[in-house]
Parts: sequence; C-alpha cells; structure tokens
Amino acid sequence: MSAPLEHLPALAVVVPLMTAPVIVALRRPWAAWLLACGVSWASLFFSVLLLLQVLESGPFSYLMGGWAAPWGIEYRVDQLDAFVLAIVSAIASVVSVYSRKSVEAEIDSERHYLFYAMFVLCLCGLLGMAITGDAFNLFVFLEISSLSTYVLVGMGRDRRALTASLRYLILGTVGATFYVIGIGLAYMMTGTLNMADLAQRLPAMAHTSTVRAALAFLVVGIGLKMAAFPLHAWLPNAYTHAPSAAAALLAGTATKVSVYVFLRIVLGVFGATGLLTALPITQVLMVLALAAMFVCSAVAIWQPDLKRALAYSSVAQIGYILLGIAFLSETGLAAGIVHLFNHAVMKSALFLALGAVALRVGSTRIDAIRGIGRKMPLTMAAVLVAGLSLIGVPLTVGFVSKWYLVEAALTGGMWPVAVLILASSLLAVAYVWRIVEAAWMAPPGPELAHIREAPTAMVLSTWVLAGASVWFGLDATQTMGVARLAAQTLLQGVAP
Amino acid sequence: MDHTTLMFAAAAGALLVAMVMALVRALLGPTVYDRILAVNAFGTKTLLMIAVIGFLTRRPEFLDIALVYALINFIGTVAVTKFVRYRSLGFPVGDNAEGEL
Amino acid sequence: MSLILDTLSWALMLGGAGFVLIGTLGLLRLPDVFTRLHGAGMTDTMGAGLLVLGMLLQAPDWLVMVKLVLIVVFLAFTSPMTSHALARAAILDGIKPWLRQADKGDAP
Amino acid sequence: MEVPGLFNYWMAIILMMAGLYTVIARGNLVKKLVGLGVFQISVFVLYITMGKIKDGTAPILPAGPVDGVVFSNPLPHVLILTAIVVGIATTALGLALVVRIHEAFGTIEEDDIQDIEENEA
Amino acid sequence: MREKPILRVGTKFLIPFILMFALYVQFHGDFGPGGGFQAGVIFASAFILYAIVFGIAHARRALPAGIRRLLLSLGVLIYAGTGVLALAEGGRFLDYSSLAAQPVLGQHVGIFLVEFGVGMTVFAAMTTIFFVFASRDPSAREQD
Amino acid sequence: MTPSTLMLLALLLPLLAVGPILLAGRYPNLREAVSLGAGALLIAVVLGLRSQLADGVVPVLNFGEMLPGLTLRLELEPLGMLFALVAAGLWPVTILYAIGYMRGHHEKNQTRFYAFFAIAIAAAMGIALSGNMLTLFVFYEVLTICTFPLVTHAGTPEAKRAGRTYLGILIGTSIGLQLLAIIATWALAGTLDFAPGGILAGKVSGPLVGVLFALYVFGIGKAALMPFHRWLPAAMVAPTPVSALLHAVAVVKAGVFTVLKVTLYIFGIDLLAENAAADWLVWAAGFTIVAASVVALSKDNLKARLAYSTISQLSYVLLGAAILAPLSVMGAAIHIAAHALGKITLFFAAGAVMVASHKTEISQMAGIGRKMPWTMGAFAIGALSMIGLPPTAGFVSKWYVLSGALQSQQMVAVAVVTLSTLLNAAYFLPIIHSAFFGRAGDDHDHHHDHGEAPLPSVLALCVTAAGTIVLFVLPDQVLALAGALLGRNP
Amino acid sequence: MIELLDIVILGMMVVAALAVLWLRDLFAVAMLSGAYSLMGATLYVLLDAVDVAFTEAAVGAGIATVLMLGTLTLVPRQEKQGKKPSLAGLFTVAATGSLLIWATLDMPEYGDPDAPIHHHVAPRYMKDSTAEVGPPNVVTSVLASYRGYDTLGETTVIFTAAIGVMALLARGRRKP
Amino acid sequence: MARIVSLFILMLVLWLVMSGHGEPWLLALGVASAALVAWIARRLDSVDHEGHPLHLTWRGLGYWPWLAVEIVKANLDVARTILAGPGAVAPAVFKVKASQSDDLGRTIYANSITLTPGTVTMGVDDDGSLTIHALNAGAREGLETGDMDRRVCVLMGDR
Repeated sequence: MSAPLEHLPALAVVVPLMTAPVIVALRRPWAAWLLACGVSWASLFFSVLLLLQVLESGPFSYLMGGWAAPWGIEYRVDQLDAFVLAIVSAIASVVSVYSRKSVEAEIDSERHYLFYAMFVLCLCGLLGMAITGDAFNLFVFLEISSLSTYVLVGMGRDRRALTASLRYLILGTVGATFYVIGIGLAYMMTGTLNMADLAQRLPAMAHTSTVRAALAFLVVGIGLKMAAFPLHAWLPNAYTHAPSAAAALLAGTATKVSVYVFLRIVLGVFGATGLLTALPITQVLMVLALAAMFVCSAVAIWQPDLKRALAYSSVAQIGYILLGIAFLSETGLAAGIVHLFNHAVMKSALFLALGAVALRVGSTRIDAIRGIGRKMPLTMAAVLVAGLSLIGVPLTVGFVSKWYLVEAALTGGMWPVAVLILASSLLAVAYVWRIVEAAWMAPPGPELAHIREAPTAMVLSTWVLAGASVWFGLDATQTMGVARLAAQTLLQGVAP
Repeated sequence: MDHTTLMFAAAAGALLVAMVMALVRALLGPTVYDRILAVNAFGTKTLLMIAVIGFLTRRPEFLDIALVYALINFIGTVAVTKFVRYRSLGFPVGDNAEGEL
Repeated sequence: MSLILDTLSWALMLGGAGFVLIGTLGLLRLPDVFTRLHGAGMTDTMGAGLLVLGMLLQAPDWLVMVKLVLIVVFLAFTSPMTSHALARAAILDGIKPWLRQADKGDAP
Repeated sequence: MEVPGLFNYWMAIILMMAGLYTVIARGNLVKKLVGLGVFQISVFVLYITMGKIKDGTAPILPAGPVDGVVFSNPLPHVLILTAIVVGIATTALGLALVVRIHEAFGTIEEDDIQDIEENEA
Repeated sequence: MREKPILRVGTKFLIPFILMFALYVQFHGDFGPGGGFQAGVIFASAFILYAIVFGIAHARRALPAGIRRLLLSLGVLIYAGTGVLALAEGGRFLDYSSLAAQPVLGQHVGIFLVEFGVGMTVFAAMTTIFFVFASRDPSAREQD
Repeated sequence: MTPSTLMLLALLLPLLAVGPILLAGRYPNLREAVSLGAGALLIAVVLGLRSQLADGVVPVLNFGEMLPGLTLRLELEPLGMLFALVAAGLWPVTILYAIGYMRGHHEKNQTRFYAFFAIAIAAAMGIALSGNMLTLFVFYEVLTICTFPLVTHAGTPEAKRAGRTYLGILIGTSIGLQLLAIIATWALAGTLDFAPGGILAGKVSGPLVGVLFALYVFGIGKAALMPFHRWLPAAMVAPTPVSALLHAVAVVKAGVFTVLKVTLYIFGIDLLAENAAADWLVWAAGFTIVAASVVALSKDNLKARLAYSTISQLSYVLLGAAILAPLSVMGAAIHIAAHALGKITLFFAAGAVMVASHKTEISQMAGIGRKMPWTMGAFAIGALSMIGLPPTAGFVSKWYVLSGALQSQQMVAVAVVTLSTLLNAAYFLPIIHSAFFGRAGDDHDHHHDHGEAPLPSVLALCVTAAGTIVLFVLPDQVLALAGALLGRNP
Repeated sequence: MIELLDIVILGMMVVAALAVLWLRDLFAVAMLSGAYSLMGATLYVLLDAVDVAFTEAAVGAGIATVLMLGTLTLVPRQEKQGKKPSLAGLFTVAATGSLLIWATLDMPEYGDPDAPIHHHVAPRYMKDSTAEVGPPNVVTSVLASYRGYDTLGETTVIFTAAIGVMALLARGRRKP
Repeated sequence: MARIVSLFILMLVLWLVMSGHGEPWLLALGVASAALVAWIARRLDSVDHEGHPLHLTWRGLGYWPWLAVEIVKANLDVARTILAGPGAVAPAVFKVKASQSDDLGRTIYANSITLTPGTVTMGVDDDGSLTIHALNAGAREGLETGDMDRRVCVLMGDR
C-alpha cells in the first residue's frame, strides 16, 4: 500500500466535510456548485479506489488519531462498506451534476450555496456512517446526514415541505435517540463502543435482558431511519416535497445507508450473540418486509402525485432488502445488498427524471403529464427503463435483485415467500405502467404545447443512472460478486 | 462523616428543600412572571448547590459551573422582558437590508 | 485556629441556609409576583453571600476563594438587573401589584 | 442513605417515557420539540449514571498523588457532550421549521395543519 | 435607549466579564471542566445579551453576517485542518503526536487548535442561530 | 462466416434494421424496402444456419455472464431451428402484406409500427436460438414489452384497455409463475442450460415435478392455456399484420415453443413420465381445445373467432407435449409450423377483407368470396389446415399427435382431437360456404363496390396458403427437424 | 448525602417533565424546560460528570431558553385545547418503558465499581492519558484526542445546524 | 483610551486570578484574550463611562461596605416579615426622586435599591424619579429618608 493511499478512508469523508465550510465561506452559487460537484466526484474516486483495494487485499482498518482500536475511533473498511461508499458517492456525483439547473429553478439564488453546502454535508454524513467502525461515531455522522437532510427537505418550494421536514426531524430524532439508547445498553454490558470489539464481547452477555433490549432498541431506531414498514410515516411526504435534486439524492442514498447500518449493527455486531435466531427477529422482519412490499406498493398505485408514488415504492423496495436480510443466508443477504445498489440506481434515475419533468411542467401529478412522452422523449424513456427495472424485467438491475431474492427464498425452503415476492412485483407493474401509459399513450394536451426536452445536463445524468440500471442488469457479475463477498464477510460473524 | 462534610451536607439539604419549594412555585404559577421568577430563583439555588456539592465532594474547582450560572442565568430573564414588551427579541429589528444570507 | 474557622463557617453556612430557606418560603408564601421578588432577592444576596462566605473559610486555595468571590460579585450585579427587568415586564404586561386594602390610597 | 441499585435508571426511564409521550401525543409542534428535548436529556441521565462509580470523583486528575482515588468513567461523559450538542442543534433546526410552518400555515397545531394539507391535496 | 438605563449599564458592564470568562473556559479546558464548546456558547451568549438589550440591528452591525459566516467556516476548517496537518506530517488523521517533536507537545498543540476551532464554530453558530431568529419579523407571514 | 457469427447475425439483423427504418421514416417506400431487405437477409442467414445444423455443427455463442454463474447464451438445436425458420420465413411475407394493409387502412405511426415489428422479430429469433432458460426468459420478456406498442397501436381507450390486459397477463404469468419456476430450477439443478434429456432429471422427483411443470406451463402465458388466454382475444385490437404475425406466429408460437423446450430440455420426457407430472396437462389442454372451440363458434367477429381458434390450436401443441410420446412430441413440433402457416393465412385473409370491404363480422360476409376469390380461396386452404384435412399441413401434425396418443393409450387425447376436429369444421366451413355460395345480404351500407385487397396483401396471403400445401406435400424438412429433436437422425 | 440529592433531584425532574407534558402555556413550558436543564446540570455534577454539567449549564442558561423564547415571539403562546390522551402514545410508551425496565434487571447496579464499563477501555484513559496526551482533565483528553474524530463530527453538526437555520429562516438582501 | 487600557488590565487580572497557572504559554494566551475582549468591548461601544466606570473606583471602596451593611439590615427585616406570615406584608408602590445627574448614577441607585431586599425598582422615569415596590412600610421609610440617594450622589461625585 503506497503512502497516500493509506489515508483514503479518512480522506473520503474529510474532503467533503472540509468542502462544506469552504462553500459557505465562498458563497458564490456557481463556485458552490462547482465545489459540490468536484467533491462528489472526488469521493467517488476515493470510494472506487477503496473498493478495489478491499477486493484486492481484504478488509483493513484505519485508526483515527493513531489510537489503537477500542480506545480511539477506528475506520474499518470491508467489502460492504466499500460497496455502500461507492453507491452513495456514485449517486451523489450524478445528482450533483444534475442539480445545477434544477436548483436554479427551485431555490432562490441567495440560498444556492446553502443548498450545496447541505448537499455536501449530507454526503459527508452518509459516507461517514458507511465507513466507521465505531458505534457512537456512527451516531454522530448519522446526525450530520440527518440534519442536512431535514434542511434539504425543508427547502422545497411547497409549504408542505416544511411539515414533511419537521415530521422527519421528530421521527428521525426519536430513531436516533433509540439508537443511542441501544448503543448505551450494549456499552453498559461490554464497556466498548468499537463494533468489532462489541461483536467479540457481546456473546458472553447475550443471555442478559439488557443486551436483548439493546438489540430491540437498535432495530427499532434504525428501522425508523430506514423507513422500515410500519415506521415509514415520514418518508412519502419528505420525498414528495423535497427539491428534486435533494429527493433524488435521498431516494438513492439515505435509506440505503440506514439499511447498511442495520446490517452492520444487527448482523455484524449482534450476529455472534445468536439472538437473531433466539428471538423472533428474522420472522418479524420477514412479515414486516412482506407487508411493506404489498401495502406500500398498493398505496403507490393510487397516488396522484408521481413523486409520492415513487416514495411509497421506495418503502416497498426497502421491504425487499429487509426480506433478503431476513433470510439470513448468503444468497439472501447478497440479494439484499445488491438490491441496495440496484434500487439506488433505478430510484434515483426515476427521481431525476421526475425532477426534469417538474422543471419543465411545474408539476409531477399524473394528470399534468399526460402525453409528456412526445415532448420530453429522452427523459420519459429513462422513466420507462428505470420503471421496467423497478418491475424487475430481465436485462435490468431489478431483475437481478429479484432473481436472487427468489433463489434465497427457494433455497431457504420458503416457497410461499418466493411466490409473494413475485406477486408483489405485479403491483409494481401497476404503478409503473400507470406512469408509462400517461406519459406515452396519450396525446399531449394544449397546456404542454411549449414544453421542451429537459436541459442536456439533466437528461445526461438521468440517463447515466438509467443506463447503469441496464448495464448492471446485463452484467451483474461485478455487483453481485461484491455483494456476495460482503455477505460472506458479514455472515462469518453470525452465529448459526 | 466529619463535621465539615456534615456542614456542607446540611447546606445542601437546605438548598434542596429550597429548590423543591421554588419548583412548586414554578408549577403553581399563577402568572408567567411567577414562573420566571421561580425558575430564576431556582437557578440561583442550583448555582449555590453546585458550589456546595463541589465542597462536599472535595472538588471545589468545579466552581466554574457555578460561575457560568452567575454570569449568564439572567440572560433568559432579560430576554423575557424584551419578549413581553415587544413580542420580539430583536427589537428594533432595524434596517434589514444587508440580510443574513 | 481550625476550630474557630470551622465554627465560624458552620455559623455562616447555617445562616446562609436559613436565609435561603426563608427567602424561598417568601417566594412560596407571599401574595403576588412583586412581593415574591423580595423573597427571591434575599436568596441572591444574604443567602448566597453567607453560604459563599462559609465556603470561603473552607477553601483549600486562593483560586477557589477568588472564584467564590467572583460568584458573589456577579450575583450582586445580575440579581438586581433580573429583579428589575422582571418587575418592569410584569408592570408593563398590566399586572397590578397586590396591595393591602387599607394602603390602596398610596398607590400611584 | 442507600440508593436502591437501579433507582436512577428507573427514574431516567420514567423521564424518557414522559418525553416520548409528549412527542407522540401532543399536537403542538413546540411542545413536541420540548418533549424531544426531555427525552434526550433523560437518555443523557441514563448514560451519565452508567459512568458513576460509588465514592468516585470527577475524572479530572488532581495535581497531587492519585493513589486510592476512584475516578468515575470519563467515556460516557464524552459521549454525552457530543449528544448534547447534537440535541441543541436538532432543537434549533426544529424550532426554525416550526417558525416557518407557522408563517406558512398560520398554526402550529398538528391536526389543524393536517386539515389544511388534506384540503389542499 | 433612554428607556432603560439599568439594563443598558448592567449589560455594558457585564459583557467584558462574560467574554473574558468564556476565553478562560476556552483555554483552561485542559485543567478543569470546560472547553471549546462551552466557551463558544458563553462567548455567544454575551453577544446574545447585547442583541437583546440594544436591539438586533446594533448587534448585527457589531458582528456582521459575513464575519459570522467566516468564523463558522473557519472553525470547522481549523479542526479538520489540524487533522490534515497531522496527516501531512506523517501521522494518521488527527494524530496530533506528529505535530511536534515530542508526542505530548504535539498532543498539546493539537488539542489547543481543535478546541479553538470548536469554540469558533460554536460561537458563530450560536450567534447566527439567535440572530436569524431575532431578525425575523414577528408579524411576517410567508412572503418568500 | 462461422456458425456463431451467423447466429449473432440472425439476432442482430432485425435490430440493425431498426435504425434505418427510423431514419427512413419520412420515405415510406424506402422504409419498407429496408424492412423487406432485412427480412430477406434474415431468411438467408437462417437457411445458412439450417445447413450448418444439417452438417452436424452445433453453434454456440456465449455473451458472457449476466449473473455470476449464469451466462446469456445462444445455442442452436432442431426445435429452435424450426421456430426460427417459421418466424424468419414469415416476416418478409408479413411485411409484404402489411405494406398493402397499412397503406390501405391509412394507419398512423407506421414508422413506429415497422420499428417495433423488427424488434419483435429480433426477440423471436432470440427465443428460438437461446441456449438456456435465462436467455430464453430474457427474450420472452423483451418480446412481451416490444409488442405492447404494436397492440395498442391505435391509441384508443379500447386499445389501451386491451394493452393492459395483454401486458398484465403476460408479465403477470411470466414474472409471477415462470420466473419462480426458473429460479427454482436454478436452485435445484444449479444450471439452466438446455440439455437433451433435461437438467432436472435426478435432481428432483415426486409431486414437486408436477408443481414445477405447472408453474412453467401456466407461467408461459404466451401459450394461452386457459385460464390465462384472455390476452389473446384482447390483442386483436392490433392492426391485422400484428395479429397475423405475432398472434399467429411469433408471440404465441414463442409460448408453445418454450413449453416444448421446457418439456424436452429442462424436465426431459422421461422425468415427466416417471412422475406422471404431465397428466394434468392432457386434461387442461384438452379442456382448452374444446372450450376455446366452443367459444369460437359463438363469435361473429372474424378476428375474434380466429383468436379463439388460435387458443384452441395452441393447446394441440401442449397436448402433444403432454402425451409424452415421441410421435406426439414430433407432431407438436410440426404443428408449430403448420399452424403458423395456416393461421397467418387466415388472418391475412381476414385483414384483406377488412381493408377491401370494411367488414369485420362473419354474418356480413356472405358472398364475399365471389368478390375476393383469391383471398377467400386462401382462407379456405387455411381453414382446411386448421381442421386438419389433407392436402394441408394441419393434417400432418394432427396425424402425428393422434398416433402418439393412440400409441400411449391416451384415450382422452384421442377423444379431444376428434371432437375438436368436428368443432373446427363447424366454425370454419360455414364461413367458406357462405362466402362462396351465400347470398349477399342487405348491402345498403356498402354501396361502393369493392374488389380484391391491395396487391401486396393478396400476394402475401397466396404465398402462405401455398406454403400450407407445400408443407403437406414436402414435409421432409420439418419432419427431419422434428425427428432430430428426439434424437433421430434428420 | 449525594444519594439523597440524587433521589430528590431526579424526583423533581420527573415532576418538571410531567408538568411540561401537562401545561398548555408554552411560555411556562419553556421556563420549566429551563428548570429541567438546571436540575440536569446539578445531577450531572452529582454523578461526577462536571464537563457535561458545564455544557448543560452553558446551553440551558445561555441558549436553549433564549431560543425557545425567540420561537415563541413568532408563534402562538398557547397550546390548543382538547387533546385527548393518545392511546397509541400510551401503548408505545408502555411498551418502550417496560422493555427498558426489563433491560435494567440485568444491569450492573448504580455505582457498581465492577461494572464492565469500568474495566474495559476506560481504565486506559485514566491510567495513561496524562502520559500519552497530557491534560489532567481526562474528559478533555478523550474528547479532543482519543475520540477527537467524534468531536470533529460534533462541530460539523453544529455547523450544519447553523447553516440549516440560515437556509430555512434567514432573509436575504432586501431588493432595493 | 485610558478606559481601554484599564479594561485590558482588569481583564488580565481576572485571567490571572482565575487561571492560577503561570506558564508563559497561558500567560500569553491571557494577554491575547484580554486584548481581544478589550477590542470587542470597544466594538460593542461598551467601554464608556457607563460600561467601565473607571472614575468611580476609589469612591466605590467606601460605598460598597455601606451598601453591604444596608443589605444585611434589610435582609433581616424581610426575613422577619416573611416569617411573620402574610399578615405582616403591606406592599406599596411609590416614587422616589433620583437626584443623580446621569444614567449611570441613576442605575447605581436603582440597583442598590433593588439589591436591598424589601424594595425593588420597577421603573426609571424620564423625569429622573424611580418607581419602587416595597414589601412593607419599614422598607419604604428607610428609602424615603434619602440616605441612599445622597450616598450614591457622593459616589458619583455629584455632590
């Protein structure tokens, strides 16, 4: 390992962290945008380097401040971390390019620099969460990302953005506090906050009610942050009313990183305690995941606002990921992890496309976009592609996830679950096809007469993601390979 | 317990009783000024309590905390008066031409 | 020497505690916010003063002494400001001071 | 005078629940945020209680010899310092949002806002 | 201004003490309780007091938004910059030991710098938050 | 050219044609010339492949891994060859027909029509040539989606409704049932590559085989086994060339082709026979044959009647597969070709009548044979093939199916075939009779006199009608391929 | 004595928390939450967490109350009447509470010197921090050096909050 | 200028007595801090005769002890009143003349009044008189003698 590369883990997080104050100090909108773009791409670069490094030489750790692990804060990078880092920074990079026009249209120019600072901070928080190996440090970065997310949501044009943001703030804070309680209880019984150390020391305490309650609090707390089914109340409004660029970033990354936290804490730290199987956690998780898949997909069908429909779809898709985790098998986990990536790509593409529609049409309601396919063919074609992926049509990433989920269900001997997984995709057909029909199958109304195709940068970034959802659907060996490795690494620590 | 400890303990006990009484006043009201006054008095007692605890635990260097209260506990009360008079903490808001952004 | 100091600080502490208690009792018993201000003022001045004096005698080094003195000084400056601000706010808000029936005539 | 072994924890739990209930059940947004603050502070109490050692003293090393002196655990303190900052940051942001909501909707009662939003949708 | 000499005089008198006490807390965090965060809050509360008593317009003239923004950013940059400096000197991120010849001296320098950064940011953040709230016109309804 | 390059070419040629078709959108003649040219080239390529296969070469083409351990893969085998021949051979004919039809009918968005048509053919070629179940499934779904714009071509609310039914059933069954079966196969067998004798043999037994088989058969919605047949009549709102090629050839044949592939290469006849896993299918297919025929009898709309006839005829293939006798499987394979030629002729004729006389209902068509002798003559030939009478191809396939059924003592199948022949006769012969010998009814709403349909259309339907007879007279090629399917030398 | 103080202060905190829940005058709520913070600070001193107490003191006395008042200048002071007790809320609270109570049953008792947290990680801070880092205040050593990265995050959080409040609430330059 | 220097020195002294550390590093910090505070205080316009009453230093030495004694007396008085129960309370609101020549003087007078329990200054009127709330007659009488008014005037150098 050469010298500069050694510091990659720190740089990946600290570079965005240091960019935010620079943006605030400079204040010029274009400089802010340029910096936000630059830093997103830089962290993408760092993340990809990290991923390559991990794939090549296995997990490694970076000691902040040079203090040895349980005393200082450790950055521990394994395949899962690096994969999530790459997902987050990739989505952020694309969205940052996209954001310029959309932010110009949705936010007054004096606040641009604040938007980009928030954008960068959100990225920083998410990256920090994904890479850290310390349970409390995770909380700190969770809050950085959460606070910036609240602001990003609250900057939406509609006044409902404010209530959405506040609701998110309250539920998010309750979730984070639950997380802190859980970590506190675990800390109480072990005396350490380092995840690896915790994982080692928890099994001896697994019989205590304290550790069991800690697990329960962590599950509920993280569940709130990742909008797991009955705890998703904040998500639909937040995604609907946030500025388009923010919605795309959040849809692609925020809940994903929370899912990562779930994996890291519940499987990584508590895996060895055997509590996952001793308590009915996986069963409950499975039921809730299935409920999410059906209820929220069904709700999505009836939404008049497309952003909202997609937001509900996101909750449903989180259900898929959780289902994969609930199988607690290598294939299931790998399916869940690969769906992290896949869903990030396709859902961000959809939100980007809808952002372009919002820019040109001024609304994302289904009755406002009839016939828009003729007017914005490229954008709506991206919607079609990403929508097909959401359904799980072959040659798209959605298919890959579904494939492995079903395989995991079948190898786990759960035929009915497999059937349900596939049945729920039919609901996706319904809500996706509604959009496709409205966009393509109707002649454009007179009010759309002057609508043009979205600006090139927006179309391009949308298509980068839409294209990615095909590319990685055509060849899922890379993503699936990493996901499988990550799943194996995770499962090593999980007691049978 | 030697007698100096006992002495501080006695003082702490008295302060504790006083704190409870102040809290009762804060709860009873009836006007909002009674509450403010009670909370302010509560602050003074807290300050003293912290100082006494410092002596009680033989770590009197914690007086810094008491000092903080002595210096800034009244800011809240001052803010209240401003609040009541003008329904605003910033009055006069003045020319806002420069902006905060 | 130590005995004298200790006795003295005992007395001071008890006195301070007494004034604090009485002042707070006033806070509880007196009829309206203006009269209660006087009770609270007792705690800030006499109560705090005597308690601090008592502690001063027990202080292990001069650093602690200085800080104790500073506490009293700052209290002496902030306490009247607080009381005044509060009384003023209450008056401006239209709260009528409680007056004994017979003394009503004196009210401005 | 002995504190029953778990008394502090139980009180902290009662505090937490009072805060949590305020967050869930009260419709006033400012009240909710205050409740959130109460909830968080009680979690801090939980942490700080953990760090206490009986007959211990604050983890500030005195100049003299330290043999035989028991110091309480500094780590929970450090964690809670961070958490307090996070708490005040969240509160500030929440209050800013409440102010904007009041300006936009003319009310800060959750059910009124809900009515307005439903009429809009 | 004529209206309340008591608050005015008292405030003018107390502000230097509050400021000085804040700085004392800032630089004595090593020895007793306190540190950058507490100092920043206390330092900010002096300005908040000033704003409450003399009106927000005065306070904003004394502490313009530009300066606050700069301090806000600078604090974070100082903190993170210390970490990067350590990195440049051959240590890990935030490894202060590499900042000076002897590790303990390096730690000392490092802690001083980061606490300074924290104080600066917290001060600027607290004043900014308060000023923004106080600058809001209570009679305003949504216009922007 | 190497065999695998040829295979790739077969897949890519229609796709490559899409670009020029779109570019030439403003010049209809050029556009259709491109389509025709691509069709002709495709036939050449497929024939080239046929000769390779005849030489004993088995071309294989790996596209690389899609999922770890699962490649996208093309591999040529006799059944696929047969399907490819049918699809490729009928494409240019259909385009020829469409030139007349679309222009005569003044359809809109013709460029889009030709473009998606080409993609659909590419998908059909992909299905024909796919070397494993995953690849097949991929092309199967592509076919579904790219035919959707063709079905809803008219853009009317009715067309949209039909489109929803079409998509809903096809995507629903394929994702809900077929994909499940495929993944289960993958989980059980560890591979999805088609292999003679099946890949599940030895991996699974008992009732699970039946369940899996049912998942496949019902999951392949394109085979239109009842109750998943509704999409087919619904899709009749499409322009007739679409109905003709796609819903007589490419799409529905892709369905039954897939069932045959699954039967032969995933399960293997032996496995199914051992576990009695296909017995239910005899009943289900038999029911579909009879029920669809009865429904067809009640339909007055010609295209609807043809659609139900298609449903019924498709189940012959399923029946042939379900009997599990080598002869009947051969019959099933032949029926793919035979029915394709016959049914496309019928659809062409129905479309021609529509273009020329604007008549869609059978009851209006009395005496039309006298005005359009070529068209209705071809229609008669197609109908005979449906009934299974010589000298048409339908006879050959039915013969094999029936002999297979007799051989394996499947009396139900025998009864069904016999009954359906009668029913087929009952709903086709009256049309022919009234067309040629019936008296034209009140013609007040058609005061203009009409003659034959546009020349290209007539030409096309004559070609297919001729093909039906040729296949009866010279069945060697088809028999050879069908025989190869069962390991007999071609 | 410390224990008695502890009990009474916790008791007062519960009273204050319930009063916050009960009272409808937001002004009174703000004042009470100020008192709550004061009690918290005292409790922290009792539990040897002086740095935490210091922070709570500075925040509670200097910022939180003022901020709350700043908000109340801009929103109505009274909570609306007639909110029925929330069954869902009660259920959630009861469930969470009983889970926590259950969790306490296996905890090390208050002040127990044998609790795991006093024997892992923390001892090194007490033992070696003077030699390794320097400051006699171990909390500062841990805060700024051992876990300095947390504190960087904390600073970023406050930075985020400040510019977040600006983004949401600040007015721009007045257009001439 | 003199006020700034004196404020600087005062701050430095404050630092020294609070700090108790004599290391050069901390001393340097102390100097820097004191300078910073002096500069900020100047920027906030609080280093004037009101905010930093340098000129009162010497005379103040005489005033404070007297005030302390007054406070003790007043405290005892109020304590008696409170212990005697509500019956002993006879509040009154009245005005007293503040004869000081400037705001600083009036402020000192007003604060002295407030600081002695039993009397609270409720307002400073434009005409230079103070509105006082007294707990009972004794407190009122004590104030109306004008003793305190006089002493503050002396402190201010007005008389």
